[in-house]
Amino acid sequence: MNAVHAELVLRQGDFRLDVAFDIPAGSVLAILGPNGSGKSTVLGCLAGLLSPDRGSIVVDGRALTDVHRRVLVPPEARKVGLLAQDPLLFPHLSVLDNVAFAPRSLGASRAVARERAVRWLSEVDAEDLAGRRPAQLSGGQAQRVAVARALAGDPGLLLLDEPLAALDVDAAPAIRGLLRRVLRSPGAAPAAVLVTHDPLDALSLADQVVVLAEGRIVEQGATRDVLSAPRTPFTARIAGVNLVGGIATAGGLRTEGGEVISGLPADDVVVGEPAVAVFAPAAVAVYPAGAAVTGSPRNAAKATVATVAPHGDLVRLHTGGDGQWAAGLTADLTPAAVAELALEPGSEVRLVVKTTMVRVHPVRSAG
Amino acid sequence: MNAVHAELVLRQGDFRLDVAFDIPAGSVLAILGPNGSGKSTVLGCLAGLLSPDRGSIVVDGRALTDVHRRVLVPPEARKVGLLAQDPLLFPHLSVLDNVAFAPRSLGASRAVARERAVRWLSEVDAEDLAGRRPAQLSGGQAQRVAVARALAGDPGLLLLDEPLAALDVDAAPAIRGLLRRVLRSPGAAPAAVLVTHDPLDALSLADQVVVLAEGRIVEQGATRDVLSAPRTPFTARIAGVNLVGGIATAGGLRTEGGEVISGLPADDVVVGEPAVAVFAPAAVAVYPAGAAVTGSPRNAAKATVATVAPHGDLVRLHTGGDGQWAAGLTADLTPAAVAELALEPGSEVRLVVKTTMVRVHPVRSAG
Amino acid sequence: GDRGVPLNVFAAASLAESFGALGRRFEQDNSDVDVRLNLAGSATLAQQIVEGAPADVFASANESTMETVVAAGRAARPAVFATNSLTIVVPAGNPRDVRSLADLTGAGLTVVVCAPEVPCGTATEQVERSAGAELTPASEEQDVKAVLNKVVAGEADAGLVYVTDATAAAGKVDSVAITEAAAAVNSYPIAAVEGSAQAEAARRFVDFVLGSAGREELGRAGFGTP
Amino acid sequence: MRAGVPRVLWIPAVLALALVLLPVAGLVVRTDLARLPRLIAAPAALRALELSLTTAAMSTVACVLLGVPLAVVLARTRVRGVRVLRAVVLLPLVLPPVVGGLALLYLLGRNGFLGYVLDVTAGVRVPFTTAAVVIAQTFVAMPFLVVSLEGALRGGGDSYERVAATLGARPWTVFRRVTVPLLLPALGSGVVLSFARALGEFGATITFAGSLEGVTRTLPLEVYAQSQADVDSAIALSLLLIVVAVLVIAIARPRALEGAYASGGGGR
Amino acid sequence: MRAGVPRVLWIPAVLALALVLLPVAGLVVRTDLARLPRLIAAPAALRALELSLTTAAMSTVACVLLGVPLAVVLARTRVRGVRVLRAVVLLPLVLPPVVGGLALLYLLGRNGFLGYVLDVTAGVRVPFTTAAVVIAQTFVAMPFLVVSLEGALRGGGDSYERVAATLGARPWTVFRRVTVPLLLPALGSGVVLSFARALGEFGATITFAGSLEGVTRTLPLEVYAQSQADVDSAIALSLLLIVVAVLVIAIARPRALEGAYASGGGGR
Ligand SMILES: Nc1ncnc2c1ncn2[C@@H]1O[C@H](COP(=O)(O)OP(=O)(O)OP(=O)(O)O)[C@@H](O)[C@H]1O
Ligand SMILES: Nc1ncnc2c1ncn2[C@@H]1O[C@H](COP(=O)(O)OP(=O)(O)OP(=O)(O)O)[C@@H](O)[C@H]1O
Ligand SMILES: [Mg+2]
Ligand SMILES: [Mg+2]
Repeated sequence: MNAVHAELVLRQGDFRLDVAFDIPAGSVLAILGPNGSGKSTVLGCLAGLLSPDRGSIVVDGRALTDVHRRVLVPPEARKVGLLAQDPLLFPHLSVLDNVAFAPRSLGASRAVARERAVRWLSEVDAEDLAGRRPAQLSGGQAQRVAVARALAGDPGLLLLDEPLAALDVDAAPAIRGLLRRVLRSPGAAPAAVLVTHDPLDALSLADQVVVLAEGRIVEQGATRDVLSAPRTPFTARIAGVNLVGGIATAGGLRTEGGEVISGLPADDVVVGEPAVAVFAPAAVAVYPAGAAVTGSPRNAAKATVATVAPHGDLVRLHTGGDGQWAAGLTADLTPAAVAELALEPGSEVRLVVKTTMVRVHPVRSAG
Repeated sequence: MNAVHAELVLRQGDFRLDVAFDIPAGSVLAILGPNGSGKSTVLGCLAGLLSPDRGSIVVDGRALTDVHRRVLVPPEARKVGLLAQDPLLFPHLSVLDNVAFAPRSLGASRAVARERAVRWLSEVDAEDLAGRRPAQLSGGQAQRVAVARALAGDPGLLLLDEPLAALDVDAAPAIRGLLRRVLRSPGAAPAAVLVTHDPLDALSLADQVVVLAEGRIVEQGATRDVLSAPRTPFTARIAGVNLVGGIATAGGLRTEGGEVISGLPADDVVVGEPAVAVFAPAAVAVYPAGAAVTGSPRNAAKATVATVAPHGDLVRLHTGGDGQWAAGLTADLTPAAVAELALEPGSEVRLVVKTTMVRVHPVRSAG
Repeated sequence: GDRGVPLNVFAAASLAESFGALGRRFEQDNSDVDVRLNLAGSATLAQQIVEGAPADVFASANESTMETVVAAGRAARPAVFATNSLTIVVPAGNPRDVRSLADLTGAGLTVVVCAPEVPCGTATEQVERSAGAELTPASEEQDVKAVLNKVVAGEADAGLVYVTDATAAAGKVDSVAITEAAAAVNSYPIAAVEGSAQAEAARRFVDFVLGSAGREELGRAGFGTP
Repeated sequence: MRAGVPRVLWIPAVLALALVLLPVAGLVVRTDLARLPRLIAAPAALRALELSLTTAAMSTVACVLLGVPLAVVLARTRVRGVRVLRAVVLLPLVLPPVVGGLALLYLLGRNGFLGYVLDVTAGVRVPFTTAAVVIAQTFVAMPFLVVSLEGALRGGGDSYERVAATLGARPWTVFRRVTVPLLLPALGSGVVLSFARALGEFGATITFAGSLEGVTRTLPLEVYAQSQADVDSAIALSLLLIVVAVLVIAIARPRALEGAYASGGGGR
Repeated sequence: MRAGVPRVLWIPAVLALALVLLPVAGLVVRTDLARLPRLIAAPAALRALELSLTTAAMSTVACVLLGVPLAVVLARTRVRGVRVLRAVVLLPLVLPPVVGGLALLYLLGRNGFLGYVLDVTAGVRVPFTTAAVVIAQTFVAMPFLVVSLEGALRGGGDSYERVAATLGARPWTVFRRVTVPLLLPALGSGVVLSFARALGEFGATITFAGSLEGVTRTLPLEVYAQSQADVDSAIALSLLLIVVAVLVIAIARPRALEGAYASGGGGR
């Protein structure tokens, strides 16, 4: 059963949104797309802040919006949590009371709500800001508090609009990890929609991806499929990475075929759980099939060149399938290298990837 | 002569800012630092929106702020342009009039101001939004308009607080390029201060870097020096890249020593101008000194291992100086690779870097 | 008429109707004059004249306010042109069967009178004293019209107002004559204002009010003659 | 740091202040200050003052309790006809107070539609009571509160209210915890306006409630009565009214109603 | 979509509306509607109406020209003593209008401090002219505008004004292009309040300007004069006043003063 089914048609001035998607129960949908493609508008519809001109939104079998049948459940009755693009913290409440707002609204006592607020604040590493007014926060601090506020309501459907914007290099992975924990907490995980410009967020948080352009869905599917084989130029620009699935090991990942890829595990990788190795086509070096691997790179595998095609100023190589992990990968090379190695479809090659260029991310079992 | 000299002490609640820095004439200073470290506060002081408790700000020999002498030039008389963290577009004005606001305020006629506004809007690729109200923009569209508005005033000192936040993968490089053009336009370039969390912004836009932590400067210097040899963990986390300077060529860069590094030139590289090749330590593969280079990677050079030290779960290698470009570089390897190659200080090695992992950026002649 | 020199007549508000008619008649006889009434409470008018208002004629609803104007040197030799006395008004049909002042002292009757500070209140006190009746009013109103309105609205069972007010409201209220009313006859003095730019026309108007035309109009409104 | 105020604005601002201050100053100058203490300390004056303060306070409370909801309904609902209702609220603003008093009398008086019902069913008669004073003052003062709040509500927009709804707050919670707190500065102004209007109320009160010392004779009524006999004492009483009102407003006006909240985080 | 209005709020809101509407309805019911057209069409009534509308419009303009700057100065400067000035502005609110009129008479009358100077130097005598009506109305109505604007100014904060300053706008430009436009919804309310107050002004006008037909006798004064003879015709005239005021306010109130701007970009 799908947790969320949405069909939305909405005009805003010249802009027309026309999308339909499903989110399977307990899974996370990432929405990617250029500025102004309608990502926030979709979240607005889901949250009940915008009323579509046509269409419906069904969550867990309950129609929240149904234009035809004149159903429009108000936002507060939707059990959604919206982290909007603008933090919009209540200026008159302390940080603590901002975060306690949702629990309070849902009926928790003052003490319980504050306790939960403190917990969420410490989750986003902002417990020392509890007594401040929003006007006394920096941009990144406000964003972290907004994340805590959206999570504190324990929503059944969590809507996150660029949750990691404005965060520094330490806070961003920490919050990403927090979101992962929340979105994958066994049993209690809410369905979620995540708007992001960062493919890494999509990879590490979402099962499904929808790519919007000018209000329409141009690409849709499992995160790994969409990101590893982008079919639109936009998706290719934000993604276009090599993904190899398997089971996490201490220093990397074991593929279904039993091969080992060594890579750097992300913080939240659990050994023995499903994981995916991610590396850029640019990081794949190509050697003649017979060359000895004598250097530092840990990962090397035989493959056959399937296609060779120009890709901007570079040449993009796809490898064919022969069972090894190096099958179905993409490598970006300079034309000079291609010429020198005389690469053409059918060439036998050896692909080499440095361990340090490979990130291993956990994936959802569903994915 | 320095364009800007600033010494600032300011308390805000528990937070205490205490910084001093100079910006040489016509150059760009990047401010890096974790959330809440005081970056926006510094910009606020420079813009005249905040009044420090102690200290002074001198721009082009003119004291804008001098607490001791009770000087506090109001914001409008400072010839600064501030792009704040929150776009804060005027809600009652159209996008066009928002951008035309600064020229109008500085005395341009309505027609001239609008004409300039249209030009700036097209620079940020938002000319089709000209007739909209800010409430009808998406987050990224609003950010682009805010950039145009800040630039349209032709300020003598440009203050940019995370100018590329909320932008999509196409818009971000485009705006980065625009800022480069503005900040380096010969003769007319304003001095600028750029707050960012992205080392690439700092590299491509700034000559100098200041790293703040808890209101204090913890690192300061030329961008390349600071980013390539970070002395604090925070800087190391956001930067820690290899940088090799030289003169841009068609497919890369020629070092002072006449060696050629092949890499992917950024959009705004001009052949024959100073440039820098940037690549991550993780992208550097290490081979025994005698190994033949038979594969796709274009860049290979001899070097001597100077130091070998653990770096998180990896091992970080520094190479010693023997005149080649491979001297003074950093490479991150797995412990397994280090063991297999028996690397230790003094080992002769061959460093290999794929062209596609090397980005070539223009640098300021001053840098 | 709109033509002619303006003659500013400052008249107590209770004279609104009579003086309106008198002014029109005067204009018919004197086409060179445009009578302009300034209607307000006597005290306000006196205050305005003392402060240098461009008044030509002052007609007051009581003698004490005229005295303040005379004392300030802005009027001389006032003459009484009308009198007024109190009467009881009750809602039409006299449902509580009020016959005399003494009937108003009974319990359960809502009576309103004027406050002692205003002329009709002073008169009320005098009448009470001479009748030996002590009223316990529900309200001491600031002017006689307020008293009348309360009775018209049926809010009060009885009120003490001037005969002229009762006359004006005839049909909506019944009046019950007070035998002791003679104890407090209120006199309305009129005078030309000193320093008036229209001294001659002002004198003519004063004479007109004091004359037969005045007596006729004022009598119609229920005023007594001096 | 605050945004600067254009210098030129000081010219009309000072003119405006002068328009307000000079007449009052003139009044003070003309007052026989030697007699002042005796006039002010008169028992009638003090009782009138006390009555004025209590009734004005009560009607201000009534204005807030009734007016805030009305303002929110007018500003936040998009039912057709709200525009008409908005105009209706203005009626008491324009009605000459005496006529307003008559209207109340016609409604709540013994023969009035509602007054008759009240009298017959509950034996309650409203006119000539202190309650009537409060009603008259509320009738006259409430529109000031409603109109000023409505302007603020529409000016402020409802983005925070929408955020609160997405956090699960039901409309009542949103109202209590978001709408009202954010409205406080405007509410402060509205309370001042309606308190001042109630305190100065004259025409409707005298017409509807009458004027009986200690029961319905508020200070403005006392002032008017005095002005008929003795202008100086009327002026003295007015000065008393002014001083008390300004003190009450300047002191009692809660600090909370003063400050504004800077706009959300990060936008420095 | 707008934020929902709590249902419970409808109860006090409807009560508030009833408090406003029922008395007026009662008034209408009691009016002798057959006589109405003749009463209203009387030349005196029409002249009074015309005078009322012109003077109220003029004094509203004066209120805006003087009051907006004063409100901005009060809300945006942090000179010591501003708190005192804020209280001073309230004076005319509290002053019984009759006493306010006296105060103006004492200032601008022939014997008054300023009136004497004006008379001697320029030969200008203010009282009992139409100008005096406008002055009296402005004196009484301006505080309503100032207080309501000040609340809105402080509630709104000054972040946009600061942004404007960083874009090189001098204070006057900021005022004209940012402060005032953002203030429009509150200004709309303030204008309505002061227009209504000016239109209904009685006490200060009759005292300071007198009640001369065609010159200073505005509709409320005409109502008073009529009420001396015939309460019914006074009520009819009041209804005329109400209808005209509501029409003027509902129709003339510019649309621009109605709408609010949603908060800045991106925050949907
Ligand atoms: N009220 C409106 N009137 C007209 N157009 C509007 C309105 N509101 C939004 N739009 C347009 O709708 C489109 C979708 O906006 P939306 O905010 O959903 O974009 P987004 O995908 O979230 O972009 P971003 O990445 O910049 O946040 C944009 O092109 C925007 O300009
Ligand atoms: N009014 C205030 N009162 C107390 N503390 C304040 C106030 N304003 C800002 N601060 C604190 O000052 C510090 C610096 O804030 P600033 O906005 O300069 O940070 P920043 O470096 O810009 O951070 P970010 O990357 O999150 O934007 C923060 O710790 C913030 O909490
Ligand atoms: Mg968006
Ligand atoms: Mg900041």
